[in-house]
Amino acid sequence: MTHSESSIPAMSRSDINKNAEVLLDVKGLKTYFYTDEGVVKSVDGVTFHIQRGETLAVVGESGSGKSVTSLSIMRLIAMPPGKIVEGEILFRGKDGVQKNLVTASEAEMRKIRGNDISMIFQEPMTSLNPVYTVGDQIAEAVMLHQGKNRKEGMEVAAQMLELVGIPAARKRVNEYPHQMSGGMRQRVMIAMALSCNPALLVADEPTTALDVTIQAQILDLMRKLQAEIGMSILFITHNLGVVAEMADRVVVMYGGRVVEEGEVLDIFRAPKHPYTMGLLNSMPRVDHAAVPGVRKERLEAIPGNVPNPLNLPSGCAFEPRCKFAVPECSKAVPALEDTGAGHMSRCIRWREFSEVKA
Amino acid sequence: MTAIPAPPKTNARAQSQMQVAWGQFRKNRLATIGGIFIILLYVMAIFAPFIAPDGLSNYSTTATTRYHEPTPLHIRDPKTGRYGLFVDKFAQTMNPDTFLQEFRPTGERCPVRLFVRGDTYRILGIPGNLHLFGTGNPDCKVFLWGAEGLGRDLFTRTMYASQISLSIGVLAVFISTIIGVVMGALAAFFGGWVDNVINRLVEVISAIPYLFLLILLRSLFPQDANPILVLFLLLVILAFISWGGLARTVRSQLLSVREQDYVTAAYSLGSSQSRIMLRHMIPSMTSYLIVTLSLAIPGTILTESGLSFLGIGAVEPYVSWGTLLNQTQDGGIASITDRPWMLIPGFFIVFTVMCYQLLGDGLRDAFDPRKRQ
Amino acid sequence: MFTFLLRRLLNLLPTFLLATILVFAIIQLAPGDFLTPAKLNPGISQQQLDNLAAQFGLNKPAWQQYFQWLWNLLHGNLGLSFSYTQPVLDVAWPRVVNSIKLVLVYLVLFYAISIPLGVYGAVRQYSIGDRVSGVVFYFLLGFPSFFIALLTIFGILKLRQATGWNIPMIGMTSDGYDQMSALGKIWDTLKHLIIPGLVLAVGDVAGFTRVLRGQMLEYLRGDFVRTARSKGVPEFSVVYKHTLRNAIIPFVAGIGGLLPTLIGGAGFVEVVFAYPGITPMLLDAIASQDFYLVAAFSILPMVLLFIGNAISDILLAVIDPRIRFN
Amino acid sequence: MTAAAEKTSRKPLPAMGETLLEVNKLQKFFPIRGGLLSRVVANVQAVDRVSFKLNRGEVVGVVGESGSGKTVMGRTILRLLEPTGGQVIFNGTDITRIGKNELRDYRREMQVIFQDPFASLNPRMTVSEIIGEALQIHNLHPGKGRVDRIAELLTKVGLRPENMGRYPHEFSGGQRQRIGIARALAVDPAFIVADEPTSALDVSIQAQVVNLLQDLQEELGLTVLFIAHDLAVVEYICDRIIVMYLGKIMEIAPSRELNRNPKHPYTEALLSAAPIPDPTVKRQRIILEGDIPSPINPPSGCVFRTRCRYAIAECAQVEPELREVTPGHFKACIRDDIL
Amino acid sequence: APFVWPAKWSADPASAAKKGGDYRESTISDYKTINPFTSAEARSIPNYWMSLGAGLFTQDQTDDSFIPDMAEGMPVVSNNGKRFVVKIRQGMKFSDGQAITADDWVTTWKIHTDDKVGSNSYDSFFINDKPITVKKLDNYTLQFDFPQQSATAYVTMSYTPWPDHVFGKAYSAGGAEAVKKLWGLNVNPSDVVTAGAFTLQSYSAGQRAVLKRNANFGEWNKDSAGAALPYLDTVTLKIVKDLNASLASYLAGELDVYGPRNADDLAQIKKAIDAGTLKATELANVSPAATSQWITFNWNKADSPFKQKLFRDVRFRRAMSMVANREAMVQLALGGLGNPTYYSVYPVFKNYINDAAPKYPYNLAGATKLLAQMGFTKKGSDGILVNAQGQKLEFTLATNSGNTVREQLGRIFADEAKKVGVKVNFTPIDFNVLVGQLTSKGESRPFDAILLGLSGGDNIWPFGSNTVPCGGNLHSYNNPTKGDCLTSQEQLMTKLFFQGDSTVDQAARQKIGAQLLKTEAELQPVVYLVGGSYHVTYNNRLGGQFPRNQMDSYYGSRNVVTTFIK
Ligand SMILES: Nc1ncnc2c1ncn2[C@@H]1O[C@H](COP(=O)(O)OP(=O)(O)OP(=O)(O)O)[C@@H](O)[C@H]1O
Ligand SMILES: Nc1ncnc2c1ncn2[C@@H]1O[C@H](COP(=O)(O)OP(=O)(O)OP(=O)(O)O)[C@@H](O)[C@H]1O
Ligand SMILES: [Mg+2]
Ligand SMILES: [Mg+2]
Repeated sequence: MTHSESSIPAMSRSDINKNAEVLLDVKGLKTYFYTDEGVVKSVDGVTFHIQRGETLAVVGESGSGKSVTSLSIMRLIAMPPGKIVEGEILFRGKDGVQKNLVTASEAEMRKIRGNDISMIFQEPMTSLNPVYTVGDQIAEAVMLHQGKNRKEGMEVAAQMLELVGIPAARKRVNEYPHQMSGGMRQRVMIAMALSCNPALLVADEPTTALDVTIQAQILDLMRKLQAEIGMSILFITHNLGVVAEMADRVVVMYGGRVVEEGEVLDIFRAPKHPYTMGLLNSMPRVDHAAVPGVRKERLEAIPGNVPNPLNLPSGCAFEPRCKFAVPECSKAVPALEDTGAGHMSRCIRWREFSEVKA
Repeated sequence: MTAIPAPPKTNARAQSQMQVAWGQFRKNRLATIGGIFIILLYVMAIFAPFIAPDGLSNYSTTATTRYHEPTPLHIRDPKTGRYGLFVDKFAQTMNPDTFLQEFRPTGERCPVRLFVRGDTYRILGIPGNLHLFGTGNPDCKVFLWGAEGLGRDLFTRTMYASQISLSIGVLAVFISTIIGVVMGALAAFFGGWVDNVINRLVEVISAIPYLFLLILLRSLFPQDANPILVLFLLLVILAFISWGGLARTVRSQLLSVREQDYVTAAYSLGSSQSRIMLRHMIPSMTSYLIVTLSLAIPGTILTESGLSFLGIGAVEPYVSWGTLLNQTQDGGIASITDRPWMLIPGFFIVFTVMCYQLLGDGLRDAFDPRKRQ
Repeated sequence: MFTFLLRRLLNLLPTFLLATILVFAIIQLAPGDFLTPAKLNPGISQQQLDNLAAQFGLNKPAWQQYFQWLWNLLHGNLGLSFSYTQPVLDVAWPRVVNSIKLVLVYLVLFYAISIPLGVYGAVRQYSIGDRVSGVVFYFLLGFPSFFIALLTIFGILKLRQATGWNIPMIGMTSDGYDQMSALGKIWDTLKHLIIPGLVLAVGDVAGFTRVLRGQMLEYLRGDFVRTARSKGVPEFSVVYKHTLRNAIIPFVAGIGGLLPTLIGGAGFVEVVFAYPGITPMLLDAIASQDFYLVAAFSILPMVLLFIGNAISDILLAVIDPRIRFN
Repeated sequence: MTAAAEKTSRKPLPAMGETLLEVNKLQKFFPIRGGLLSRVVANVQAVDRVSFKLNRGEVVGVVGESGSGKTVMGRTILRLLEPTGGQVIFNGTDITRIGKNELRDYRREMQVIFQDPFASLNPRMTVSEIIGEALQIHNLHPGKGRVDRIAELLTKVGLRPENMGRYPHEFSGGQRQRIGIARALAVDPAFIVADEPTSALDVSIQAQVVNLLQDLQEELGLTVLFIAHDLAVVEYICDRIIVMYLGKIMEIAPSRELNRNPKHPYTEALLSAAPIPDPTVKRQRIILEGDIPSPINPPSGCVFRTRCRYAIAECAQVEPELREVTPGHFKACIRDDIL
Repeated sequence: APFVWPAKWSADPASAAKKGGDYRESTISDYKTINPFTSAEARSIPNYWMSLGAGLFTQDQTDDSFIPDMAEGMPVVSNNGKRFVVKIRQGMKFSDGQAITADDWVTTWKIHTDDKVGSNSYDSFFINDKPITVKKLDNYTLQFDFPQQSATAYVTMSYTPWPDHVFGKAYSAGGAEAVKKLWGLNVNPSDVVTAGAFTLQSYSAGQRAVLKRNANFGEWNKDSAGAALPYLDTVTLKIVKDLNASLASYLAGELDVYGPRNADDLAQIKKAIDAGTLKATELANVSPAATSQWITFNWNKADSPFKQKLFRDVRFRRAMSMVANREAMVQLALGGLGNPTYYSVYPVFKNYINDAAPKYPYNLAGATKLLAQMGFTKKGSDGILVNAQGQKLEFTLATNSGNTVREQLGRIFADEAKKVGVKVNFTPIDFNVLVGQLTSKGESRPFDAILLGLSGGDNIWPFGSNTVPCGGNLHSYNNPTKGDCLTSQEQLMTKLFFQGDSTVDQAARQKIGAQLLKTEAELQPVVYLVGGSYHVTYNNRLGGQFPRNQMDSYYGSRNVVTTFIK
């Protein structure tokens, strides 16, 4: 039983050096899928960067291209039907050399994967290979990247399991995924991802499939580990609550594009894109008890449906659902504009929103 | 009220499961080719008596044509210089030195014409005597693909054989599918001892070597029973044996469908068991069944040839590709070296099985929701 | 595991009894008996026929014969073969061993061909190789096995005549087998087994390969494969270590049922290749209505089914840890 | 309302605010078989002696972790699963005792909406067939009227009637959920079990469906048992909330009360675990260690004690009763000295 | 004194013979046992291979006469030709070195005649249920007592003696059961003892049996040059279930002999010989085969008086013989290699063929005439003859399914019959069913007509004991409950059969046979169709086969005892 204080990471948000080194720089990334029905422009010109030690959250609706972006970074897009058609992914690995992951060879990528950049996935139940022990699976990465033998690998695995707080870790390295609960498995995933001390951890909705209580455990753990290891995290989610707890900066995606980007406080306090606003408003909040009188009788929903990725509107992708839409919006894709202090928005009416929100 | 969300504008066509599958299927070129050839084969089978120049069992006891070579079709008569399709009349002698049947043109020529009158037949009950091609002369026939051991035209026999080979597989599989589905459904639906008994039954039947079962069962049928009916029943029995698997699959499939939310929804609406069975559970099997069927039919065609190998396949005066191939097999090496045309029925089996496999594969992919975006 | 196997055995008992009754019933219903061919022999008198019928117990009512047999069976006695006048087990056992040898070689060849092919088809989906191998093996699938066997024998004969190589054509061992060294014997048998084994295997490759390919495709898209890739695991390892072992699981579960059908299914090939396996003997036994021999061969699949299921349960537990714990 | 005519033939419902449904010591165990003879060796105690009342017109939420028995309870109440024990008294009738035919009549009164909008619609049926099936079974609106009724229902849930001829896979998740709702409404039920109807939906769509449900409930005076594992959603729509853990009820309270003033340690932990979409809020978080125990072999005494930070030795001995601590606020915890 | 194998039996001079080597042959069915008393197959290991050269007398294929083999000389005959006293050679030894004495014959006889043993030779020791007795006069003298004169006395006496010290011992200790337990397939070969030229070396299930020379055999069996027999070291008998496989094996040189079945086989072998890939000799049409194919009509059809009358009418049966297009049958079903047959005696038994017996060869006009005499003058719309009562001339003809040749014969027969307006419903059925029908007894037997074939029998009295006499199992056309004859011809044939069977003098017997044959041909109860030809082929590494003119389907092409490898 722990009653953890709201964990104060060693390197809290405010400590982040604004001029810290850029670890990953994604520029104009376009990843398309060529399907029978047509070209799915899943990621259509995404640009963002992550600094060393920072947590960047990517939020957005289902199908907005979050996973494809992360898989593009790992170069794990199935080809065919997928293809990175344009853009650069610049990454500075442990060796200090900046590489463009879009053009790196497959062998180079294999060296980076699991070693410099690790990834954890949404589904802890299916993301582990059911026929190997968790120890084996953790050790595999260690053996691959650190030239260790199996025995040493298993030793590291046990240590990692201990690190992520699995009780009786020495015993459990020899267990199989199905012997563990979802929360445990997600811990194993994290242990595996961290086993080679990566510079960047890509977490694609790591807690979406988990119960709130387990989610809390995992988020807590991730924060603790980040503080210890000092890696950067690219945190993908569509849960704004999680974003609020985890992120330093936030990238909001919609229809394969970044629609807003900024410091987490700015995004929540003064969103500059109608989609972000809609998202914030449609979130039911459990904490209103602490803020009496906020309760709304109805949620403020975003009308309409998530757009069909095959057939995105020609202008602003959010225009059909936007209550602020003006005819202008459907003319052309709005540019991602800096609204000041690194807060970017892809809305032509962003200037009006500071007032609206205030 | 929230704004009524617009239904997606694209994809506006209402597509049924079948339509979707059809769309997917058409994209698979090999499968489409397989399907087209299957259709052609069946058309061929239906019109076999018309396509064939001769009657099924016609041969001569005077001018014997045992293992007649394929007769070359000539278009120009070297003597008269006239043009027109014709064949030579051959005389057969056995070379006492090589023991081979030798055919020498007699010099007589018989014109091959289209739509000639000849042997009478019935197609779908309609009598006729018109043949696509032929000489119209019973003493001087076209042996497009040579002749078999009694001197009967192999082309004709192959055509007629397709009727049995192609229909018996379908019919037997069809019937056994019904048995399999009903058994599986009963087991799934009633569970308990019914399930147990059916499972045991399936096990028992599949535990007995099927060769043995077939050979013995064959001898149980009354002697005057129509041999085709007997063969057909045997294949059904055989299919039933091998379809213990089907019953099991149906059972487990139905059990899993029963757990689906939409079935629960139907219960909660007050559906009766039979309604759920008919409206929800059985239709959920259709795509699976179509695919399994398309793969089981060629299996039965092959099995029939196996039965012929054991001498319990189609018997005179009926022929199937299996029996024809078995004659080839009986001839041993001689069939390959001295009369390779006897291999043609085998080619039909291979071809049909292959087409069915391609078709089945295509269907499987087409019905597989995972293969679709 | 043990209770599990025991339960399987218990489950098998009613099946077994039913099957024997069925076999007995059919044999009794079938016209004629073991002595029918003797009736056609101009040299055998009725007196002699009666003697023989009494000898084999064929003059007793069917149910008595059945219970007698069942009783003997419970005492580990499968009865006496009429035509061999020997205990059935002595007569049938060498054939069973031979068939198992063939089936083992078949299995090895079959998996050696179809696994790489299925994997290749999944990894290089829709490549030329995938399509060509698909069509070729579909083609072979369409051949009745007995016919491929004949073509093969012809091919070998021609090859032998052309080259003089001593390629084994039929049978299971060469002349002078008895004089060979132990290793020589194994090698000689293996040489004889490869071709029929291959003939059996190629007919089945298509089916299995296709399913394996589908299964592989499914797993290759799976989450844990993505995890493996994200660890930087080399592609070969992704395919063979991570994917194949999972994809193969459903087939392992099916091995149990495979064994009995294989023994029967190897049949025609055994006949054409003059291989001394079960089927040639079974066909003889059926033709001569050598009842106890037939009965033994119908128990055999059940024994094999049990053994096969046990093997696949064990194999399954080896490759799929999820099975081990419940 | 078109269905008014039929309604008269049914047993009249109690007045608004009166007890419509009473669940009494309801139990649902799933046997686990094993051993040589496939005997029952253990039971999954999915729902164990839960009792509560629902008033007509009320929306009551059920929350709890995955595996806590929410779905099983919902389905057992509707007798989609046969209860192992206990009673479900609907409008004065114990529906756990009645025969199949009689039950069919009660099916009209009680409906269910499912979590998974993909699995709950038969992919082979069109929307009109799906909704029409309900009408067909109970022979409602025969003939031409049926199409009108379907159109009406579709409009009610915010879909265009033109979509009637389409198949489920042509709709988005939110739209599919609406179809499911229309199906449930088709027979004019008095009581609906909504089993996590929004948890498979996007946040932006979730709000739409929550709003729709709320509207319909108000408009039709429905009684709703709203199952969710997300307290935040439940909070918005429900009058009262039931908190479940390992097949047992831990706490029942009006939603505002529960949120502000949880009396059970489990509720407290659950509330604190939910992330708050506000980066400025800093709060103390209670991390529940470990996972929910197995329902096959639940802990003795209080089932929550193994993860409870207030647990004392006594908790292992006594199974706490669900008792009223303040008016309308029930909890199953022996300690009153906490919270 | 040793038995000297006549030089005239071999095409090669004894001086050409070499010792050693392996002779390879194949068999289609597996061996069932090594026990001579339970063995039932024709060419079984104990009763053929291990009995080679072991019998009191042996038949000389040049003149069908019997000459002494294990017997010292011809027997002393007394008691009106019913008692034979035979002196056996001294110094003969079994393969295990034990002396062969009279006891061995007596024991062997005893065991064969014990009905609990179930020996296949049981019948041959009885004549009309009356036993033949064998007595030991002294260690080297045997006395055979026959209940009556017998044409086949020499055959009967020439049974193979099996060691008393093996079987006699077991028999006196454990009776029939003990004997039956001996020498199963898994017997230890060193326990197998024989008087014949070869003894068992090894057997592997379903694959092959290997026999090795009996070293002691050579002590009392010499070739004309005085060398010990047999020449061969071993005989390998391969079990090859498929005839195509055996042909392939022969073509590949893995077998020394092969029995060509038909023109296809001959052509394949010829081709290989011509191409030089196989060094072998091929002799086609050596003699007619010792088999028959026939159609029998059922006279016992109380349930269908019309058919009963029909089948009992000799004109009908003659007409049916005229319908059989034997020429076409030879051409089509036998590929041109065969002969029409008209009698029950196989053509290879030339001595018993009576050319004076009537034949009813293919003659559709003749058939039509005969049928018209019977009242079948009109044809119905379907082309089938009907009589005045409107009864159709139609019957069912069955044969066993799976036999291609018979199926073709039946087909041709039915097709030809149609030409004269007789509808033959030809149906191949299960063999066992067919035999059941054929051998059934009663006033109403369950078939119309059956097409079947027989083989077996000898050239001493080539009429079957259960075929010719009324009441016999295979008196297939007329077998009422009591087994009575229906016609005077049958009575005559029955009489002639027993007369011939007990006529020892060959010429007299042949005369009786000729009369029997003529009676049978006139009655025409069974319509004989065609017979195949016997072909011989062997690998040129073999020597010692019979001269060409001695080869036939009865005696075969060689004696393995005098066969050698070049
Ligand atoms: N293999 C593929 N083939 C075709 N389209 C694809 C493929 N993978 C992804 N897409 C499309 O790319 C788009 C973006 O998908 P992505 O998985 O990145 O969404 P997401 O933001 O991660 O959504 P979620 O929150 O549901 O995980 C979707 O429209 C999806 O249909
Ligand atoms: N058919 C069944 N057989 C056996 N156990 C079952 C069955 N259905 C449910 N259970 C068990 O009952 C317990 C309660 O399950 P239930 O589905 O009600 O949980 P839940 O609260 O709805 O969870 P979730 O939030 O994941 O939907 C679980 O432990 C589950 O494993
Ligand atoms: Mg995603
Ligand atoms: Mg649930």
